[in-house]
Amino acid sequence: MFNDQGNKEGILDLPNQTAVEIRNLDVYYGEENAIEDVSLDILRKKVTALIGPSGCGKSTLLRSINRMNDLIDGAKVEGIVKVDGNNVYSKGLQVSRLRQKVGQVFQKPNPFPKSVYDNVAFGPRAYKHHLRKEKGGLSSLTSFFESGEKSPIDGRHMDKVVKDSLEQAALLDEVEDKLHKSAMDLSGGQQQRLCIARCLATKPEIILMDEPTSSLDPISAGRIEDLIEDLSTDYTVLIVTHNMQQAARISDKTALLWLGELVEMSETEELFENPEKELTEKYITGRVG
Amino acid sequence: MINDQLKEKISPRFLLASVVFISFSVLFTFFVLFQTFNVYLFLLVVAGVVIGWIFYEDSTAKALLFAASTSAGTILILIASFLFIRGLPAFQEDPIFFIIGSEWDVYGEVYSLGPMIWGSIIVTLGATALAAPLGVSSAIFIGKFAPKWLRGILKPAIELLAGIPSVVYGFLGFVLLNRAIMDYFDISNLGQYFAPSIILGFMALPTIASVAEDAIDAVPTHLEKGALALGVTKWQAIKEVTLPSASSGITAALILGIGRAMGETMAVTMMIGHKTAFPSPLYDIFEPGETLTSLIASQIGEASGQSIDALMGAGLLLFFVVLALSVTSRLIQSRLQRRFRQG
Amino acid sequence: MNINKLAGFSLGLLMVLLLFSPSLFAQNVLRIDGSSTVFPVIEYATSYWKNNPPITYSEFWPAEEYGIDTDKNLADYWAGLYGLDKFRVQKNLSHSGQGLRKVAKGNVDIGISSTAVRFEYPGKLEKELNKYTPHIIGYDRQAFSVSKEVYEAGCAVLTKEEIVGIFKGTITNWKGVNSCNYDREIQAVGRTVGSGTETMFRVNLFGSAEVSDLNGVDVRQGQNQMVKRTLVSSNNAIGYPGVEFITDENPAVEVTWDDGATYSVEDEGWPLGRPLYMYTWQGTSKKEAAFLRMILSDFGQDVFVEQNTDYYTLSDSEQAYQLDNLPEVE
Amino acid sequence: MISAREKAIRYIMIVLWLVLAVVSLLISGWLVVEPGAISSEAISAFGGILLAGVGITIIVFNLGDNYQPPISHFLISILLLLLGGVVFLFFPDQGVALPNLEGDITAKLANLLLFLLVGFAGIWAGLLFFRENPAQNRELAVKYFTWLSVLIPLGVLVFFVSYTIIEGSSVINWQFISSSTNLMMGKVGIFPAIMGTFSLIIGATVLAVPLGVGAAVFLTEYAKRTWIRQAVGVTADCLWSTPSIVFGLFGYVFLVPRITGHSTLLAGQIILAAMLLPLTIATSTEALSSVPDEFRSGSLALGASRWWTIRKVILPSSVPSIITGILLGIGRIAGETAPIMLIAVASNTSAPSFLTSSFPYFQLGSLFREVDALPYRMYSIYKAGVGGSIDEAWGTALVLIVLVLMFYGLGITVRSYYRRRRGW
Repeated sequence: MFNDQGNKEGILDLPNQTAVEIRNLDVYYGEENAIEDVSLDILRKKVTALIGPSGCGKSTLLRSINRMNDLIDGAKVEGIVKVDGNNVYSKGLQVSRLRQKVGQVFQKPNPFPKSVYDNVAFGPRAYKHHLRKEKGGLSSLTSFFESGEKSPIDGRHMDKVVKDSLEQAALLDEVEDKLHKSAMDLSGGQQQRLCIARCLATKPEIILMDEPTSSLDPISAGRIEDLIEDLSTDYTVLIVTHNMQQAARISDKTALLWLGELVEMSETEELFENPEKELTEKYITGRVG
Repeated sequence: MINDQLKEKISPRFLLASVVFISFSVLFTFFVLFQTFNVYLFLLVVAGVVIGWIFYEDSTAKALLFAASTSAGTILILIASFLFIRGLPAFQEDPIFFIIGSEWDVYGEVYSLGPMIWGSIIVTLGATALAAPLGVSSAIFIGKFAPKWLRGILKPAIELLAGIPSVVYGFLGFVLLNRAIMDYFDISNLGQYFAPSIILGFMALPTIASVAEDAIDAVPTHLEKGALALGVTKWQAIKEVTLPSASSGITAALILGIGRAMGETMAVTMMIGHKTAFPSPLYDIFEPGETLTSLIASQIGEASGQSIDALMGAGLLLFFVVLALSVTSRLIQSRLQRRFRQG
Repeated sequence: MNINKLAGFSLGLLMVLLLFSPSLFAQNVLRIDGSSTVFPVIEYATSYWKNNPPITYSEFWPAEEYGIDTDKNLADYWAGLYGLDKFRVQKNLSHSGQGLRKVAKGNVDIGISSTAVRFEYPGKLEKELNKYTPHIIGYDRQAFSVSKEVYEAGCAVLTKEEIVGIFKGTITNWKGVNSCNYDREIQAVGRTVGSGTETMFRVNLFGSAEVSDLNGVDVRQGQNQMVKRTLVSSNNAIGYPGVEFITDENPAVEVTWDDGATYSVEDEGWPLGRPLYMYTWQGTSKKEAAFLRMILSDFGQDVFVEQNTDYYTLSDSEQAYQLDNLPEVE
Repeated sequence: MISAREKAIRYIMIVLWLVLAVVSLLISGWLVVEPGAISSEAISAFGGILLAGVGITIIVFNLGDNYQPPISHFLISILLLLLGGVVFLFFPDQGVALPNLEGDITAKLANLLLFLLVGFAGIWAGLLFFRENPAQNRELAVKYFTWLSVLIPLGVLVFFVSYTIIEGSSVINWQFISSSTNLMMGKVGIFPAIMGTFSLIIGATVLAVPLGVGAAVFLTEYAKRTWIRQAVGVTADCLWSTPSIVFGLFGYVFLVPRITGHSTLLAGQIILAAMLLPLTIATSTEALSSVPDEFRSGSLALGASRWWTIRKVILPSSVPSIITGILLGIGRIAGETAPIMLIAVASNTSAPSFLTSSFPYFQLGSLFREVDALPYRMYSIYKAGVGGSIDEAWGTALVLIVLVLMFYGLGITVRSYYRRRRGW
């Protein structure tokens, strides 16, 4: 349903294989240069891992794709980030559309203090509301009556969206009987999968994951890793991790960042087995970092 | 093609500015002029907001929220300017006499605030002498010594002390305290400075205690833990580390408490003797007297013409003194916060 | 449509309805404001007015007893005398000065005052003062009242000179009063300067309100009740509350006046009497007259002035004069 | 180190001393209520025991195994005991430490100072002793001293409230609360005052809460520059500390002439709203900034706009704290007298009513009339004896205190309930 609408708007569907195109990206926090002249391509429906030591700018790079850097005081971005061929930093681009297409999963699970159902339905509802506001006029007047938590437009469609998303996030079985209980009562791993489901509900093209397993126990982390592999058939996934084994396990391509600069990016196996650069080898063998 | 769709239709900054402008003009006309057509102006603004809400919900919401955030400032400016306009005439003729002269004679139309200012000072000092040591040491107990469960009881209980209406304090004070003090100290009048300053002390205490407790709480515990790790007792750690770090916050609490005591009205009005003359000797706290607040409260009903001007002058003075106190306190507090954020 | 929207919508509807609300400003009110001394009379009168007892409740509305031939309820009858329906009476307690100021501004219909307007505004021109239309509804007497301990110590008769001395500060101990055998400093209780009572007190005792050397006054209280409470709570106080506020706890003393005679407050010739005024502005409207006529009638004088409060009624001739001053009944 | 036996003795002394202090507080409280209930000799004797108790406690505290007190400290404690003894033995007829120096004000002042001096000297001497002691003793002393200083205001609170309850409960009955005063029938009731207070509160809340919460939302969610926050914080602080009588004066010269010229409910609501506003801003700002940033970024990353985030995530999760702040603020303004005295109230008016029996079934006329209010009613009984005797003033005070405590209790309950329940 959303896909249809999204397609009509013409945001999606570009023929080439590159989902995100980053060219000459510089990010500054005040005086500090956090990302220095990074250029890379992220391929459609592949899992790309970003590795590197703490503070090397992995998360910053991630945030500059869905413009979450805008929220940080003093952050300044230079260069080009193209999602589906559109520069996300072009003037007049509506950020909420961008973020709806580029979902993000955070380091710490952050479900809202609402029910499981409302958590998952949050994105679609917001999207619908914004869409109507954009159209303006009478339709936005009617949306006045429809934007509530239990609006009639939700109906069966919303139930389906919620269930599909939970299913995709491999959570439905566990929460089916407590859809309307508070999401804060779930376990940490469940919460993180709920966040993934919440993100899937907006039908994103690209999912950004910022160390999604670092605050979880090994078993929960393993389930999330499985889930990421499943997702890569439908979505483009960019995952930041400090865990090299994890990167080796789940990613198709891996990039190493070092002090804000891109050291090397290639197929995962290649990067881990015969890295081109000396620094990469030192890093993956644990001699630096 | 895509960008066309994504463009915002109107500059939110423009919308913001216009809504703020309109609401200010409405506020101004509504209150300063108050004429019938303002109702229509008001309706116009309401209509504007409704339309804005339908088409540009985010920008409209932001503009309305901004307008709301100016409300406190607007009210403060209104109060200050109106007190200034109405209170200034009292100061114009002979400001020095008005402030330090000793006569308040309504029939002779001679007005000076000297005795009342002195009375306010005496009562406030008395209240502070009671509230400051008790307040600060309660703050130390609640912040540092009390176990968690007790703290959960004591904090609201101290808050409750601030919640008892001042008219009830005044009534209790008048019934219980005035006569008792008259008897104990064997003095010849019922409404001396002493009784209200005791009651005011208890009224200012919660302010001092809670702000001082916040200041003590704001000191990072690692400072104290560092001291404890060196083998000193808890009290030594508090005395050597916590209290010096919190000292400016505690000062702020005291200033705030002084402001509270100075501005308190009903309890003083009900307990004091309303004699508009200096006590003799000046430090005699057992003479009947008058403070700035009780002067206004007890005489505004009778006042007309020139005496209203004089009372407005008293209000102006009171307002700016308390304002200065609270700004000072705020400055001290924010300096404290900055220090801990940096350190 | 969810409950929030419903609430918002009905609130909007409510606001629209409010704009067309017919009873936004109820005009049919008689407003009275002013002196706490006169207030008790007004309070009883409005209470009766508001209750509007029917003729069958002869305990409260004894029309027959006063030779009134009617079958209407109390308020209906008095309002009906001027062809009006019963209206609401809104009374507020403040001070004489405020009542007089408000009646001149038109904020209230009747300003009640315990002092004559010419004493309140000594500087004003006769022409201005004449716009105030006075109605005297009864008399109060300012008693000199002392704390119980003082009275019991024998201080029951004071001379005028002693009283002047006490309030001027030349006598500071009860020992200085002739009839007293009480060693205690005097606490002289005054009233707030500018109040009607204070003005009348000064006029009665010194001949003019502008006396600047009343240094003996220790405490000034705003209203009669506070004066009374100070007298009761102290053991050394003297004050001048209205006669309404004399109790066993704060008994009144007798006073030897200029003529050498000793008066008690009950006596006919008590020197500190004062009329209770109700001022209307530039003549008297029908609405005002209806209410005033009720108070000035035999019924009103008996019930509101004599029985329920301790004030003194008008003499017959004064009553007739005051009634004549009101507009004719229809 | 000290032996267990010594430790036990110390605890006993502490308990003894505390009991003495509490008993003395109770007695002085009793004396305030009923002067002359206890003979002054008894008081002197008791005072002597009290001071001796302090002295003995101090000495016992210092009998540590390895403790050799300097001679000066012994001298001070003996001096203290002597001073106490002199005061109580030689001036037995004037109660605690207050010799009657006949009328002279300076002497009375000196008396008071002497009284304070004895007290402070005792405390000081005690602390001086402790300084030479094992540090634990000092800590214990400080702990009990500060504990006592919390108990004093709490004692005052309990005493005031219970005194009001005792005095007021004899007046309170259903008729007193549910009807208005009717002098003709000889009935007294405070129903109009209760309704008036409620109308004032409700009006003030309706006006202040949207403004206050809106301002807080703007400050925490939109205002990027800290100077805006600082500026609004300072103005709110100033508004909060503005004396209530100044609010009254302002209303008197500004609002009253602009509304009807006489006191009106509306003017009172507006002024009380101005007093409630800074409290609402402060507590709401605190509540909103305690919402974790993860909620904000989580919502924004899903493509929700700022406003949608505020409406659907931030406000719902901070509502309990905001409500708590508002309730506490209402408790504060419900008892205010000075601001409404000049602009909103009249004694013994009828209750405001907004409903009518005919279309459109409500009316706003009451907004433009005077109301009665509980605190003002108390004040007018005290001041002019209007509306009843002193007993009724106690009854009114009781209702007022119960009302205020109700708001406080509600606020505190909501706070502790949600603090336990919320998941972050």
